[in-house]
Amino acid sequence: MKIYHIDRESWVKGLAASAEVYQLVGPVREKDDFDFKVLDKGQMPDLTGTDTRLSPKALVFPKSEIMMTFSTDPNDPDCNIMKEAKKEYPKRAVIGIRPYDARALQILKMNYDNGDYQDPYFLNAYEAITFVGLAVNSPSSTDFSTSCGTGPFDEKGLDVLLVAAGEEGDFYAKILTDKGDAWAKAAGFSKEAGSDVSTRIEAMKKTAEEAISSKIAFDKIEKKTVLELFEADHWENTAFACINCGTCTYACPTCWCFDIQDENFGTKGVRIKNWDSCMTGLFTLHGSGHNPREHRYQRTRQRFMHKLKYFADKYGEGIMCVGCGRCVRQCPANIDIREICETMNK
Amino acid sequence: MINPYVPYPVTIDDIQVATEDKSLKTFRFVFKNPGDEEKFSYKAGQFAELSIPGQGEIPIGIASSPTEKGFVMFTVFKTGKVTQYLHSMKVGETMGIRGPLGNWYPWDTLKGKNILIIGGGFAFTTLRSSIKMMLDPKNRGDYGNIDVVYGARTPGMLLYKDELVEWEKRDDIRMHLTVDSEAPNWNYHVGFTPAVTEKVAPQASDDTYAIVCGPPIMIKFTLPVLEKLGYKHDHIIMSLENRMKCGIGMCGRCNIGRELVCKDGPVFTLDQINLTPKEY
Amino acid sequence: MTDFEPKIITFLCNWCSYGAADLAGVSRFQYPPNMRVVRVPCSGRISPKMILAALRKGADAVWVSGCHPGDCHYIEGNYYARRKFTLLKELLEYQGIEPGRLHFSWISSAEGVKFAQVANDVIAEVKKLGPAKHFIKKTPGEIAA
Amino acid sequence: MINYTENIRKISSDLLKSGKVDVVIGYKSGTLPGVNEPFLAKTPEDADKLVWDSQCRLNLANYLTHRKDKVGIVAKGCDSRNINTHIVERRISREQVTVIGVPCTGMTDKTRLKELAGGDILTLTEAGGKITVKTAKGEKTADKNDLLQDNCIRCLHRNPVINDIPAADPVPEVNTTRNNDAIEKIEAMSADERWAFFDDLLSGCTRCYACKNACPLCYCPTCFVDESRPQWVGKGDDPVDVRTYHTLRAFHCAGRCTDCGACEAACPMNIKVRLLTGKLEKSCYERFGWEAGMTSDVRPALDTFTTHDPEEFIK
Repeated sequence: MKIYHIDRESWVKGLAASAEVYQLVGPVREKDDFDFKVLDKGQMPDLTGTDTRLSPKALVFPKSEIMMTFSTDPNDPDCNIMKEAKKEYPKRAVIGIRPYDARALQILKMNYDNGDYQDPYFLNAYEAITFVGLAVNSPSSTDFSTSCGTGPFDEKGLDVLLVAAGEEGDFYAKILTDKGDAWAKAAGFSKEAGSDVSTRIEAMKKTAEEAISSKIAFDKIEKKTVLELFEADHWENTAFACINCGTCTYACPTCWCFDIQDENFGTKGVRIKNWDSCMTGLFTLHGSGHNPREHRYQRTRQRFMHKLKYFADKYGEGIMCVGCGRCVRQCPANIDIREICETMNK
Repeated sequence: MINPYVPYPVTIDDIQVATEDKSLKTFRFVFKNPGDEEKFSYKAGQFAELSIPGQGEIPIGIASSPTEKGFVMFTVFKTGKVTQYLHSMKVGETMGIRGPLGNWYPWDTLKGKNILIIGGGFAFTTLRSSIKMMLDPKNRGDYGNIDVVYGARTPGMLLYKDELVEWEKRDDIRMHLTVDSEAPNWNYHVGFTPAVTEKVAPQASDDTYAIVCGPPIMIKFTLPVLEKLGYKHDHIIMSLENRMKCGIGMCGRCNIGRELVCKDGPVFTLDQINLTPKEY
Repeated sequence: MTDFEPKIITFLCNWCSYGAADLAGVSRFQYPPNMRVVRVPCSGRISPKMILAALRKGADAVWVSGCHPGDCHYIEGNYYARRKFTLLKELLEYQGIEPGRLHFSWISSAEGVKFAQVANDVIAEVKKLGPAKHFIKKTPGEIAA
Repeated sequence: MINYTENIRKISSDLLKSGKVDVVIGYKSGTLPGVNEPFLAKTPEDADKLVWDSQCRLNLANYLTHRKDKVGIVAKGCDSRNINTHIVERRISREQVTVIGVPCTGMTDKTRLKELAGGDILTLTEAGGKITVKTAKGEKTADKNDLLQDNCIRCLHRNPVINDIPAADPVPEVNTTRNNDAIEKIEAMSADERWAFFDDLLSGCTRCYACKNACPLCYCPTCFVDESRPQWVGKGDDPVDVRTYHTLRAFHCAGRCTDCGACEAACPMNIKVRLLTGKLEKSCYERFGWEAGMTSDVRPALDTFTTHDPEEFIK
């Protein structure tokens, strides 16, 4: 596929042109950090930050989403009958998503399309998006994405890979899919980059990957049995500091768990899908009062067993972590997945 | 794309108090839309989400048998927000059912085999479905001997009493009913389910499978009995319960290890369960 | 706002203010029907959760009435309540809830007249404020008529 | 700080060796610069991992709650007040706990450190009241006092109020005034401005509950957010639900909060939730003359009363 060279001016124009056809989404500086937002007309994505504080998963898996509506009015002929909420999925282009985050959304898709069932809320939103990723030239000190089957230039989940071209504000745009091609056309990008561009991108990729000093290994975890890892005697120590908040699960781009809640407003109501976290006791509490994960360390253990073992065993596609480092940076108690992985991998 | 979260609308067709303490009621539902019953085609051992708008959903084993047409049946223990509300509902009211969900007892494997069913308390629902299915004249020939050990605290706490009595009279099924202690007019076994199992269960063989469903305490004491009788772990079949929301393998809370109780289960062999963390 | 009839969730202690409301009724002291009365065993039983629940569902004001200090059926329930309400009122007003949305009173079962008076005062004050603006959980657009 | 660390290690090791305690709750060095991790030392060897510096932001009293054993605990002024509260509320018995008191000169604010660095912090060093952070771009140094958490800036009790084995000599108390400018600024706004202010303040909340889980006061077996009959608060991102959660959480801390700042330190969205608890702390002092956790034998403000408590607002 083609690689375009986009200078600063064409970039601004191109985004404006593509905004005629696509709803543009990009990182925006909010208060003291970056988050993905739908861009206003003329608003440019702020591509100066390394990572958004929350992952972009909310674009396909919102914090709270109305799934269905209902009436409980006995006079309504449709009383107590669930109706699918009307939803629109405008064509979207997500500008500046990091390659490992795009890979993370592919991991979410494995969960939401499991062969037997498809979650339409996730899939419709996902399919509507063209992922225009931005390669990471200067990885953060907590980035360990290359150990996780992805990396700063990973193309797996992307439709277009943007690479900062060196000159101020210029990009190379590597078109990876038809979807990506369509977006580039809508943006009017047409100037193909010079013949040495692939070599240049390859070199930048190598530099970026080499700049990543943080690594994890899970080769021994793969070989150990679930029970060996689960019953290991380190968990209470490993999890001691954990306060069982949902910070890691909500910041994580691959954490997919959710809750379903009904809310009533007079005789009408909605059924909502909300983010949920395996860190909470309520997550697994039985109606009888019995809780299979009653103790705090059991919940911490679940999170890491899921990411590093259960997922890996189930899908055979590596671990349920893309090494973005958000949980490491944001954890109030310094629970560090890299350290836990090392403990499990001994 | 079919939206797996949208329940089929059903009408409550019949409500029966199922136990003497009134903590369980049996609900019969009829599908409102013609065609939905066909889509809800299920096998014994599966469950469904009973869905009450404004209250929530609860996963409940299907108590009716696939051989029973025109309705589906569930027996529900009153415990949380949704079940409390369900117990207050009336015949004729509308609600939803989502399913069928999960796997079923391995009927293909069980063809031609002897079957020992061990049930306790109100976990008898999918077992009732199974017995009813196997006893159907069209199916009875597919299975060997059927032994049923079913125990409850008192005679009044046994589910589906009329049917139990009926089955008791048949010669193509051996019923071993028991209650925890002596009770007036009780002519069957007295004692806990594991002890009765030890007395009456058929010896293990390659052609004999045990299906165990009951409260944790019953399971805990029944498994050693089965082992003593020589039942191999791949011949012991169990149905697990965990907190669930989606029922379709997505919301992430019901896992035991990599298995999701809602989608990969609820039915597992003891062999499979032994490989997973005991988080149920 | 002249035809605005506020909804006021009124928590009345079973041992005093509830009796006062009764007495006001049988003695035909006039007070308008804006109150939705919830009878509680003691003003000390009232948790901030309950007051917020009323506001969240659109109450224009909440009024809690219990026994005079020293007269609590449970000896000291209303003393605890007094501290709780002090802090809750300050916390809610600090967040932008108008002072006229929260009312507290001590009314004994013999004070039917006081009950009618306070009721009228509360209603007049809330009428002046108009409908509640804050802390109401909004109906989502998907089902709003 | 080295002094503190050495003393804490020595005291902890001695306590563990003598059997006076079964475990010591303290901090060990974290995996990231500027972050320490709560740590349970079980052996004298473990005690050598204990550290103390200005990056010990969480409140270790939080880790005492369900313990049945004899516990040594490293505690700064605010933590010690929460240990008192735990004793008063019978979460732990006085006999069970040995407080290793740390006279505290304040903890650094994570966002202020980030601002100072202007990028990914690669190393952080602390010496002579100065903090130096190194990033890929270079080094920056600032006075620790300019980097303190808001609650530490206005701290009134830097020295532990319950202190079995002091880890160092007391530090001078530097504040005398209770003025809380941030709160007074809000109080001066109009009602609608105040409502809007808190809407904006809480708008980033993801309901991760780090604030409540980092708080030693939050130990109810079932939190109100998890109650279903009735359900007091929705679980989604509706702003009124978010507001309800924060209001009730703050209220549950009324008269018990020691302004340790763990909630703000824990918040991944950097929400200044102390603007709610701080108001209640202020009200408690103004109305009842109450300061939480100063002794281990007086019930907290809402669990006691006087017959002459103020009631000018009651009809």
